[in-house]
Amino acid sequence: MIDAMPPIDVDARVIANVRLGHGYSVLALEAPAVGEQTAPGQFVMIKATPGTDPLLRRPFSVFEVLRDASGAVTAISILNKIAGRSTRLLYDLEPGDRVQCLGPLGRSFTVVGAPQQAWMVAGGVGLAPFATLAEALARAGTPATLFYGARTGGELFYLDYFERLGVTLALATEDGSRGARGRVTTPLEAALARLGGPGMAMVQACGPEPMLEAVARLAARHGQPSEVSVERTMGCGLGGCYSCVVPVKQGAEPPHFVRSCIAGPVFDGAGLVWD
Amino acid sequence: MIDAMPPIDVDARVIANVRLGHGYSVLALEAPAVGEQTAPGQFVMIKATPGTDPLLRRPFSVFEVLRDASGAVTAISILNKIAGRSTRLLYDLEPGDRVQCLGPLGRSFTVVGAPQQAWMVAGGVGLAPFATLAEALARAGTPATLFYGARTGGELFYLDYFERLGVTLALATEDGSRGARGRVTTPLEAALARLGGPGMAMVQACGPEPMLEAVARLAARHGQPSEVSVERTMGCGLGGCYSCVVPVKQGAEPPHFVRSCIAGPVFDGAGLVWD
Amino acid sequence: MDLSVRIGTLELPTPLIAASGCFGYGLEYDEVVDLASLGGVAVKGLFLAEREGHPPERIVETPSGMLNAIGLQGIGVHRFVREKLPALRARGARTIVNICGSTLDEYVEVAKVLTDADGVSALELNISCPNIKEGGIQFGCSLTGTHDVTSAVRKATHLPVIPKLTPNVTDVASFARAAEDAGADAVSLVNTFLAMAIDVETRRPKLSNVLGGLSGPAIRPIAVRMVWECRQAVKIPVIGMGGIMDARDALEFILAGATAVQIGTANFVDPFVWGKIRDGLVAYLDRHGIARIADLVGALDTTPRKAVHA
Amino acid sequence: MDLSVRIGTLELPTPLIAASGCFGYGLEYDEVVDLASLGGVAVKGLFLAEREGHPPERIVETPSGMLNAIGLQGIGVHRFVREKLPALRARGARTIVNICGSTLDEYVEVAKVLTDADGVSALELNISCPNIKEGGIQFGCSLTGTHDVTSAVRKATHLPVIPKLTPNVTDVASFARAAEDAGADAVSLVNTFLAMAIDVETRRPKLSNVLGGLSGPAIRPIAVRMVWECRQAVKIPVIGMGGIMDARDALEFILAGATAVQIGTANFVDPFVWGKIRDGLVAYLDRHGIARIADLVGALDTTPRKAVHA
Ligand SMILES: Cc1cc2nc3c(=O)[nH]c(=O)nc-3n(C[C@H](O)[C@H](O)[C@H](O)COP(=O)(O)OP(=O)(O)OC[C@H]3O[C@@H](n4cnc5c(N)ncnc54)[C@H](O)[C@@H]3O)c2cc1C
Ligand SMILES: Cc1cc2nc3c(=O)[nH]c(=O)nc-3n(C[C@H](O)[C@H](O)[C@H](O)COP(=O)(O)OP(=O)(O)OC[C@H]3O[C@@H](n4cnc5c(N)ncnc54)[C@H](O)[C@@H]3O)c2cc1C
Ligand SMILES: Cc1cc2nc3c(=O)[nH]c(=O)nc-3n(C[C@H](O)[C@H](O)[C@H](O)COP(=O)(O)O)c2cc1C
Ligand SMILES: Cc1cc2nc3c(=O)[nH]c(=O)nc-3n(C[C@H](O)[C@H](O)[C@H](O)COP(=O)(O)O)c2cc1C
Ligand code: FES
Ligand code: FES
Repeated sequence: MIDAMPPIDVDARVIANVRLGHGYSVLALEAPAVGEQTAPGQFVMIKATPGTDPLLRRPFSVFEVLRDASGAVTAISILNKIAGRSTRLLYDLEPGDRVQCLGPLGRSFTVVGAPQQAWMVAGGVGLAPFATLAEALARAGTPATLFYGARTGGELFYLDYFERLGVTLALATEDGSRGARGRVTTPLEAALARLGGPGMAMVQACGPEPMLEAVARLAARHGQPSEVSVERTMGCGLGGCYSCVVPVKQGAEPPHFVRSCIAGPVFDGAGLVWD
Repeated sequence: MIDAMPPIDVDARVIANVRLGHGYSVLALEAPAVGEQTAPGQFVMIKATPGTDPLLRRPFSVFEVLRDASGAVTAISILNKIAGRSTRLLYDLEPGDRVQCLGPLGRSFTVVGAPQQAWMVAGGVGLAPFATLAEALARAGTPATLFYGARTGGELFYLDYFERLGVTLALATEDGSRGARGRVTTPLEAALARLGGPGMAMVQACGPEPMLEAVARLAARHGQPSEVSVERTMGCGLGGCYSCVVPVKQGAEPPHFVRSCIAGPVFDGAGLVWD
Repeated sequence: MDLSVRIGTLELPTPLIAASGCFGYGLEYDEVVDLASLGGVAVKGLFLAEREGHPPERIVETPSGMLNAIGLQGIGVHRFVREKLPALRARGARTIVNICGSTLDEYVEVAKVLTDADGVSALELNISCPNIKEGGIQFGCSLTGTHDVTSAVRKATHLPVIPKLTPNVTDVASFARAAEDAGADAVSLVNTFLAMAIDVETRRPKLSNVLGGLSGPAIRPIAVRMVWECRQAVKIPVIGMGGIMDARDALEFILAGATAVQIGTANFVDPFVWGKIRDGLVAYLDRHGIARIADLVGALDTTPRKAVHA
Repeated sequence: MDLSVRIGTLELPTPLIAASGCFGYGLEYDEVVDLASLGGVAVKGLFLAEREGHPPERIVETPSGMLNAIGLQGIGVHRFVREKLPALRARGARTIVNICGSTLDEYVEVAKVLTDADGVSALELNISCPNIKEGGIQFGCSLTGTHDVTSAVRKATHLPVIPKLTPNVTDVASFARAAEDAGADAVSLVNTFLAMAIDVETRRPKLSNVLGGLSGPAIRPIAVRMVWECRQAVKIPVIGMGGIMDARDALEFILAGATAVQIGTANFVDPFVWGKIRDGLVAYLDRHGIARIADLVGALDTTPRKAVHA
């Protein structure tokens, strides 16, 4: 599904920047016009500082769309994890600072409806697109499960947020400190095996690419559709630079490089070619 | 006079940044080790932000050396005037921010003693080196006068500071809103004419180069020694790059380019060659 | 305030042109920019056939710049004419097609297809892509090669022909001269600087192609110098580019001798940069009481200042 | 952890050398750096006679870089030997003298004076200064010129001879080859990129010399590429430089093939950078379990990654 509205660029004031630990923070940006248009899984391109070093914006999923008591959109937030220079700069921002925020961009997740279930599969910071998806699913009354994996229990965030929305949680940690020990694909595979029949669950994943590949294969093997949100280095986010391509199947022909910023970041899991 | 101690580089916390208006601010930096060593007229090289844009440090006179009740040095301040990117970044700093501060650097003003008088001549932000010089003169019991010119009365700062030190003030503004109308050289010339004889006053100037030239010529014409602090673009502040040169007389030979960061910024006014 | 400039027979409403490879096929930006309001749109480099380009990583950021090794992924000239050109024409864009070739004949073939098509304003000859062996760089780094491609395409089309020069040469002005002698209507420069970046932790190149092209503000001072050299070497218009981020940067190129400028990397950083630069140019003309931006082309004053001393 | 490297007969305790023109005559930094702890000190370029250099403005900042047109102000080789060399020797500095000439004979003359002097570790031939007409660039931009200066100086001295190459050429590797053929013990690169900056408000160049040389992080990706190209072209050691700000940057050059590196602009930004980079190199060797930094020279792995798809 494509968002119809043109993206806008907001000189957004930082409203809050809550450090969650483990290099994660939730950065709230005063960009209501972006939030109003955002569909689950869409992203924004953010420039943390003016000047030319760092030069390029960085892509971030819209995490929350924040509303006031009246329900009017006041801001968006991103779930930021320190990976390098810009994410470090974002982590260090304080209320009152400003960033450039361009969006919403890209294709969003499908919001399926009952009786089909929505199974969200998140690895680490891949949780980001699912907060808004869970809200949309709740509004649609679609039964939803979140399979959520991290290195350790301390890196599992916003669990209450999803519980409040009636989302069933299936957790996994590599150190076994919370939920099943191992990868998130472990509980996912078990659940898929228990599932009645094909097409009963739409499996929607975001996280490291090896995880996306595993999830897509598992879903296919169990006859379930899947959507995966890929993370490729993005120079522009608008289709201008061809930096963000992923190989996509096209029938008999050899796979074809497709720009994930406009054809994605959300793709049909069955359509992607994995290494 | 050369400061004997090697310069040090301090990752200095911003203690305060008082905006004075007209693009001026007084930025207090927690760099006591620099302050303890600073002689009047010396400067520091400051990098306002990490990263490579802007790349180079910028030179600033040490304005105040700040002390606690016990008299121990706690910080230095600079009188910052917005001229471009780095001075803008410094103007926008808030307490808690950090800057790299290297110093003290360069040759300082001579602290003359009675019966000789010290005549300080400041144009605009050229006031900066005279706060510490006035203190040193007060300690030495040297009669001191500050000739201080600016575009308008609102740009004459820290007058009470100098009065408290017993400095006689002779002000000039181009719009006549405060003190004599016109350039600071107007009251200076009048005073030089009234002065008893040669050598009675050491004229010490800092400000735009045309002013420095005028002051040096006036002092010479009236048989008074002068010292001027020049402002040239500085890449390093330590004698490494040869960017900051000024032409200096050397007897019969043609004038010679001298590095103002180590041979200056304070020079004998009679020794410089003016355009 | 008159921002219009002429490139040969081509009349542009503003000197601001989208740089090839930094603006897709133009239509990607339909939502954020009025394509007709730009001086022109240089589309992604096209060969005769479709190309997949290099595998990721295709770009990496460097200090005040970026490296790219896209490898000229593209839909080929035939699909371009069928699928993109009509829409570009409909929007009133002045479309400059950046053409590539593995052989001299391919350049000519591509040029012919575009000449027969409707809605192409000019041909920019990409003889300077540093990222693929057969990307024409073998032409762009030799004077005869530059001359031969230019005159061959010149003979094949009535459209304005604009060879795009590589900065990876000792004397770029001689290449501008070779292009002019071969009948070019203008030259554009600079393409990217051949460069590389290494991930020291993995000890591998950051780009799958090992080498990439450096663009962005980092290269601007070199690009301005090269435009200035070309301005003095040829009579035909020079189109300047390399790290233009704002109106001040654009004016640097114009004063150095660029009749028009192209903007690439800046469009990634801010797709709304076009209006900002346009407004900045108008404000500058206003502030300096200049009626036509064309009067600023090459207006750099290099007469020595009063000597500091004898 | 062994940081030592060899440049021909020269044994350096670390690969970190102060770049010429960015460290005065070394003694300016006596207070902030232990000169003996550096791999070497390349002093400001010297002609036979004293030179006044260009009038200000001599430098201007650009995005992640700076332009300089100092014009090789200097005290001349005779005063250098009298006034600076003894103190450098006393401090145990490994002094690399960057020599300039307006003619081939002048290079030879300067080389002889330094060969007879006591305390010179090597001669770096500055055939690449972009800022003065007679600064040897006419040698540095021609293969025969590079060969001739190198072999002439080679014959005149037993000291290691290190031609310093300009990046303002089409094929820098061929210049490295010419230097090697002429008997150079090593090559160093890059010198600065010819560039310019314009003050658009006054419409004048920002530098009195109009043109200047670009240095700093902006040029690093191009410089790393050139070092990599030279590494593959010659057997003699390559000394790399261009925008090194930290240990990571230094390692990029070393992995690309630099046996030693020079640091210029970074020393302006932070005169205490030397200890920081040294510590960073040690930490890297430690982290990767490598005993000798020499083992990393040219260790870049360019074997293609697993293809993204067939
Ligand atoms: C559609 C999309 C949505 C994303 N959503 C989020 C999110 O919600 N929260 C979050 O923390 N991160 C998200 N990312 C990843 C985020 O964009 C990168 O972590 C960020 O760009 C790194 O920038 P940096 O300057 O901190 O790191 P850099 O200094 O640029 O690089 C440091 C490391 O990060 C890697 N990297 C650089 N750019 C990217 C990129 N675009 N994608 C992945 N890795 C990269 C580099 O290869 C390098 O290994 C998303 C990426 C995409 C493409
Ligand atoms: C010894 C010395 C002491 C100084 N003391 C002070 C002080 O106490 N307070 C203060 O506000 N300023 C002082 N200056 C001037 C200050 O260094 C410059 O204003 C500053 O470097 C401008 O940097 P920028 O990034 O803001 O401007 P840029 O963006 O670098 O340039 C903007 C304008 O400032 C000019 N400029 C750049 N560098 C210098 C320079 N080093 N000197 C003069 N003009 C320059 C440029 O030519 C340009 O016209 C001093 C300069 C020197 C040499
Ligand atoms: C991602 C990317 C792709 C590019 N593709 C092309 C291309 O296909 N053809 C071409 O002639 N130049 C191409 N260029 C070069 C630009 O058109 C331009 O010459 C260069 O980037 C310098 O301008 P800039 O600094 O404003 O980006 C490309 C540049 C980038 C960054
Ligand atoms: C101010 C300045 C002066 C320089 N003078 C010389 C010189 O005299 N001789 C020389 O060979 N290189 C000279 N260079 C070039 C440097 O030695 C070095 O090659 C270049 O700056 C790239 O390294 P960097 O990016 O680390 O500065 C100079 C560079 C600068 C910035
Ligand atoms: S990020 Fe530029 S095309 Fe996708
Ligand atoms: S500022 Fe570098 S020599 Fe004076």
